[in-house]
Amino acid sequence: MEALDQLFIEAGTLMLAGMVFVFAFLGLLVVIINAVLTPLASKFPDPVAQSVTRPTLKKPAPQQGVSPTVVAAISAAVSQYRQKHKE
Amino acid sequence: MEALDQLFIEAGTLMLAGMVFVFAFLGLLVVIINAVLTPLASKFPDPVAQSVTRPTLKKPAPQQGVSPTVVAAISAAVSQYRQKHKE
Amino acid sequence: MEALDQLFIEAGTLMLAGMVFVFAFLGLLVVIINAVLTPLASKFPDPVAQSVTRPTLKKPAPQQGVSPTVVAAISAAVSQYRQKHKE
Amino acid sequence: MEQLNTLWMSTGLANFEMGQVIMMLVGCGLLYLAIARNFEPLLLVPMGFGAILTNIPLAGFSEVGGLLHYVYYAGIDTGIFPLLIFMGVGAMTDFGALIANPKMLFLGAAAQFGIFATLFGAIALNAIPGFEFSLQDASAIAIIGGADGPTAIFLASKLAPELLGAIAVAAYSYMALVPIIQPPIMKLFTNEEERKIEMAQLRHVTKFEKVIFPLAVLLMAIFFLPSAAPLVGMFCLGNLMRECGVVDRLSSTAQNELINIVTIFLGLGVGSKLSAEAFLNVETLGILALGAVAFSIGTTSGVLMAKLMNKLSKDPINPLIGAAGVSAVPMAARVANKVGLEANPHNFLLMHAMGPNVAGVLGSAVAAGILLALVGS
Amino acid sequence: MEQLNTLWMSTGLANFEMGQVIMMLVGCGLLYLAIARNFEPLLLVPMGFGAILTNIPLAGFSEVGGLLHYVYYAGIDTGIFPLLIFMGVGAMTDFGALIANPKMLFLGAAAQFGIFATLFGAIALNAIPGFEFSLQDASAIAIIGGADGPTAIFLASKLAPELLGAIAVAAYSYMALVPIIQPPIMKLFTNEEERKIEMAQLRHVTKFEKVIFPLAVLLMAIFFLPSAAPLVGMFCLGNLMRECGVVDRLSSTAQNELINIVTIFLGLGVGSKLSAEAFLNVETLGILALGAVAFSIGTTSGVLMAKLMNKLSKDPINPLIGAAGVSAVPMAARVANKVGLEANPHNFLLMHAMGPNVAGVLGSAVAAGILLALVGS
Amino acid sequence: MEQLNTLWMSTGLANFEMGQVIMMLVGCGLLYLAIARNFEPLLLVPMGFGAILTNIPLAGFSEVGGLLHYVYYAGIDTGIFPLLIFMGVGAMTDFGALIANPKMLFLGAAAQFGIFATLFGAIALNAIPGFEFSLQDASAIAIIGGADGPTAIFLASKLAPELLGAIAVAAYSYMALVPIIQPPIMKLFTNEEERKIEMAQLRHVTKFEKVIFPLAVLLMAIFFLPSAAPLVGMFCLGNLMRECGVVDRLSSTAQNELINIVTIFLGLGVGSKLSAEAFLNVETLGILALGAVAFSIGTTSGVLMAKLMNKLSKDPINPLIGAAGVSAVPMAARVANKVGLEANPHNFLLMHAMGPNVAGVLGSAVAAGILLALVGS
Ligand code: NA
Ligand code: NA
Ligand code: NA
Repeated sequence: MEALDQLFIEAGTLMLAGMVFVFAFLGLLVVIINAVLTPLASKFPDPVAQSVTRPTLKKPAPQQGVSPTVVAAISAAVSQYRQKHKE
Repeated sequence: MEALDQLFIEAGTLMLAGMVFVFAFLGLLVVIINAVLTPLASKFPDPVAQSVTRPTLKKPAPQQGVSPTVVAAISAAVSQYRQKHKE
Repeated sequence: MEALDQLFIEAGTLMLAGMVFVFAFLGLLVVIINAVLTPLASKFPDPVAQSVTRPTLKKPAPQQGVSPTVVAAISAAVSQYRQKHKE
Repeated sequence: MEQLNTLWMSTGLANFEMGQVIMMLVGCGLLYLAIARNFEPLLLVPMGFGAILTNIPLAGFSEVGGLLHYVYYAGIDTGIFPLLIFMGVGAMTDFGALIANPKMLFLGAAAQFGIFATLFGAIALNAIPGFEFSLQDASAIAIIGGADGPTAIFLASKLAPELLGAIAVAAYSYMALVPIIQPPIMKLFTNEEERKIEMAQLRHVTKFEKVIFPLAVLLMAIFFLPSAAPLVGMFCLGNLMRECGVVDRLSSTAQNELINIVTIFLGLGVGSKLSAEAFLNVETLGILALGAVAFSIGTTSGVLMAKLMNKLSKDPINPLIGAAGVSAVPMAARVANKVGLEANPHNFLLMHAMGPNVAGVLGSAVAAGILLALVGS
Repeated sequence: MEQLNTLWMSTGLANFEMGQVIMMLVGCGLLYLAIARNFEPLLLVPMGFGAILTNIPLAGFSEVGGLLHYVYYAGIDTGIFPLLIFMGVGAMTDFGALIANPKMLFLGAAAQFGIFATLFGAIALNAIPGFEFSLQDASAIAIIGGADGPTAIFLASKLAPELLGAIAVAAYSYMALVPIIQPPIMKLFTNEEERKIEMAQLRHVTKFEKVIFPLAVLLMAIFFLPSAAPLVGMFCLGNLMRECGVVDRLSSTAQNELINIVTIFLGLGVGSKLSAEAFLNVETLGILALGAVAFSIGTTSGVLMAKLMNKLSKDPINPLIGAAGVSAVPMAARVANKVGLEANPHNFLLMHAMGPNVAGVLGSAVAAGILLALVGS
Repeated sequence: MEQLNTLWMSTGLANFEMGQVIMMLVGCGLLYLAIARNFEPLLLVPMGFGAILTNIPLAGFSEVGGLLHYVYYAGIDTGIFPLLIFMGVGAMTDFGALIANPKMLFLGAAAQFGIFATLFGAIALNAIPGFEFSLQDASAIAIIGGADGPTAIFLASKLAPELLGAIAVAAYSYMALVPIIQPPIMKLFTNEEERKIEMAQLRHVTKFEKVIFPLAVLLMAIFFLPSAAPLVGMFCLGNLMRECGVVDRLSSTAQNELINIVTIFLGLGVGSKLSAEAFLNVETLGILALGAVAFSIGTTSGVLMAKLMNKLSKDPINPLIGAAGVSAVPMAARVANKVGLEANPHNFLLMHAMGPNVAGVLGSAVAAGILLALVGS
């Protein structure tokens, strides 16, 4: 076994080196994200999701002439139906 | 190889010891369930499931004014809808 | 290492033997399907699926007296309902 | 020309031995039973297929470097696959019916007489020339009477690996035959009045009881029968995962994907032991005969025990549910229910029969532990 | 100071070799193709990633004790992973279109000429200084023409493990390039009239036929080509589980969770063979060139065979479906359908092309078996 | 009589040692915490159960040939299980919040001071007679402060396998105790005003950024810390599979079935290290004490760093989210959110705390890599 003093010195060095390295590593990652990743990202935007907007346009249309009571009734029926047909 | 007689005796002992042990083991389990588990269980009842009762109270309400024909129509529509939108 | 000539001859033989064998194998499979499998199949027809026809008979019935607008409304309500109750 | 000869010598036709042909037909027979007759298909399909693969000349499936060789030595020789199956079965088992009516454990105990009587019978067969079963062999054969596939495979892999193929075939075949084997015996030992007996409804069992139960069973195995601890332990782990309510994703995986994967490999690995030398001999016939005897005796002793308990108990007990004590979950319980309905169309015994049914699983694991403790080297 | 030096010497920067950097770029290239170009991503994502991991200095992924070392030796060197993939592919394959029109098997046979011609080509490359392919190497390279990933990996792991990385890269890259490689060849060898040919609708295939078919294929492999039995056997097991209808949970696991798990590991393990010494040499260039040749010849011979059959058969056969005989399921069948639609907007060839497509899988498994039988040590 | 004696000698009762009884109670305690107190149940249920199984006398679960022996040596000693868990966790992790606000990485870095301070503390404990921690031991203990279960198990299996059981118990217990340990510390080092700080909404992060991010992290690990490459690599593979959008079926399997299967075995395998000799000693007490210290210091340094950054940054930063830098995903982020809501009912910090939270995972993997590089043999 090593003497305790020696171990203490090694542990202290390890603590110092370790924290410096962790900060350096993650700090460099911050730099990379800010300096490389984010600027690049503006050149590769997400594709516009067109399929998502269509159904929201479609759905309200047939709903116009329906009174709220009917919709409430329907919701209840649906609940009932799902309850029954649940396996 | 052992002589057949010797084997017979061993097999008989095994049969006897085995059945005694099986009955003792499972019998003791009966005792434990009756004497320990079940009495203890009354001190740890199942939590009352309140969330289950609420929806059943809620659902009937909006259903009041709806005629059975409408509900039948809705059920049919739901069936139809699910058929179509099934992937 | 073998001489290149020798390798060429072996590769050529392999090519020939391989293609003959592949054709023989798959050709024999054609014969087996035509001469054994398909004739046998007529003796083991698929069981008639009766359960599939029943629901289609049942569903149209209650739909008779319902106007298309109501069905449209219902479809919308169902969409809405599913949207809300999706987890 | 030489090339052609090499090609011919590398065909199966040029290398077949009669035993391999017969064993392939046995494999096809297992596939037929599984697919056309619905005999325990989850195990018999991969097992029958494994039997065919292992007997292909030159393919070397079960030789060093072959797929089935790896499967067998990694999963079955080590006992890992049966134990994982047991964990999955534990995760599928609901002990509610048994906890509500713990007396049913006696039915699960009584049905194990099928095992021990068959052990004696296997030794008795040694009187016939050609049979030379050791106590280990006899124990591994006898466990067929436990009507529990993974237990039988686990014990056979420990006590008599050379008989594993025949024992597994017998165990799964008779488990599939439960609806044919049991009813006549059940009717022979009961009268119409007994079969009509209706039983009191089972009480509600709390979550607390269901969580503690597997731990209590494990504790007893620890105290009294450590040799059964692998089987009982993995079974109880599965059951605890099921009931504790906080690891549902593990429980679901144990009863679905994991058990499915292991079942495929277990079937293939067991099938790889169906070689001609190991299967085509008089001992296999003896094993098949003893297996039928074991199931019959187990059914009989379960029914007789139930009749006795019906006499002694204040609550009526329908003797039919005693037959479910052999385990074969849930087939034996369904058979009890069906025979009960024939006698009394308003008598639904299914839930009552689940008690002895799962008790039989524990009973045969205990019996396996005893055999391991007393005859395992 | 010494600590700092230790830290520096433990960085990758201080230990990089040029070859490792290049191979990591190759890995990134595979990831790019997979993610941005959708080239067979299920295998190329883990494979490209494995290529990066295995070339990290000091990390020791592929040395004794490293993760990829275990993955490679447990799963690929033993052949287990490709065989499990094959079982899963079998469980995903519907032979209905082939059983309805068994003549399509000849197209699957003809397309294997890509394999055997490439074998000859690989030996011919030996005339160029720097190439020294043995018959084993040539066979492993030629199987790229089978357009079947797991078959290529299986054969390469048996005949030429040191070429495995390059062969897998070539096989999967060209499989992804099928929509680019095939159409010009298909148009070159057919005229407008031929591409417009419409084919008769396929008859209904019964469950009985679908259950017996994998068993018949296995039987033929047993009789005539036991060396193909591992590949054909596991494929037929998967297909039997799919069609028999009694083990749906096993079939589902084989086509989903099990094949997914194995695919991740197979990709990583194959990637671990992409080391600089094994990949950065003139042989890899030869393999890539030969792979392109193999696909082209396979496509050509499939189309020509279909033209011949169209002449001889009473039912019209669109020569385009011959190209699907190389397998690359279901990409090649889709390509045939697409090229057909260009010529005739009412001509849906997809179902007709599935016949030669799945026949091509059988064909290349048979070809692999022949190569194993004749040049495998 | 002899038979009876054999039977008695084969019971657990006749063979119990005190240490085994105590360790079984420890196992039961873990099960209690998992089931009744919901302490990290996914790992503690199999781990507690494994602790019970491994201490059963005569059952031999952890001896050569026993189930847990195979599980430990195949999965934990090799490092495979923790790495697969890490891949699954990677597939579950969304780095969006971190990419939107990369400064949060400094919080994840600061919280690792819990690890390195504890390392020093473990060596300091050697001043007390009875403790003799080597640097390896101290490092394995210190990683508890990383609040990351698989990282702790991976490092302990490499540096101090004999302490693995105690380290895993401490790591998972304190992770479960995060909602109890952290709030008082968070409140001690912040004032009401600071806790009320609201943060600016995070910007949208594109798919491109999410795909490149894991590759960038891997690249840095390759360059600067290859010893962290196994952990970081498998984590990034999982994350890449999640984000790339072309291998959803692999990603789904990695985060569900595969991680579930591995979790069951990892728990059992870690539990098998909870033997009396390894656990019942003064070192375990030291480990438990050091673990609590590690979590507290990590929380403190995270909060203080956040306070400092709040001073320096133009955008306000709520110091509470610094506590999430210890990882313990997603518990620590939820705790930050909860404490924030107490001070300001309109302050939803959850998304903001996810940044330091996932940064903490990277931070502790980096710390583990440093320890492996500097004290690993
Ligand atoms: Na039983
Ligand atoms: Na092919
Ligand atoms: Na951490």
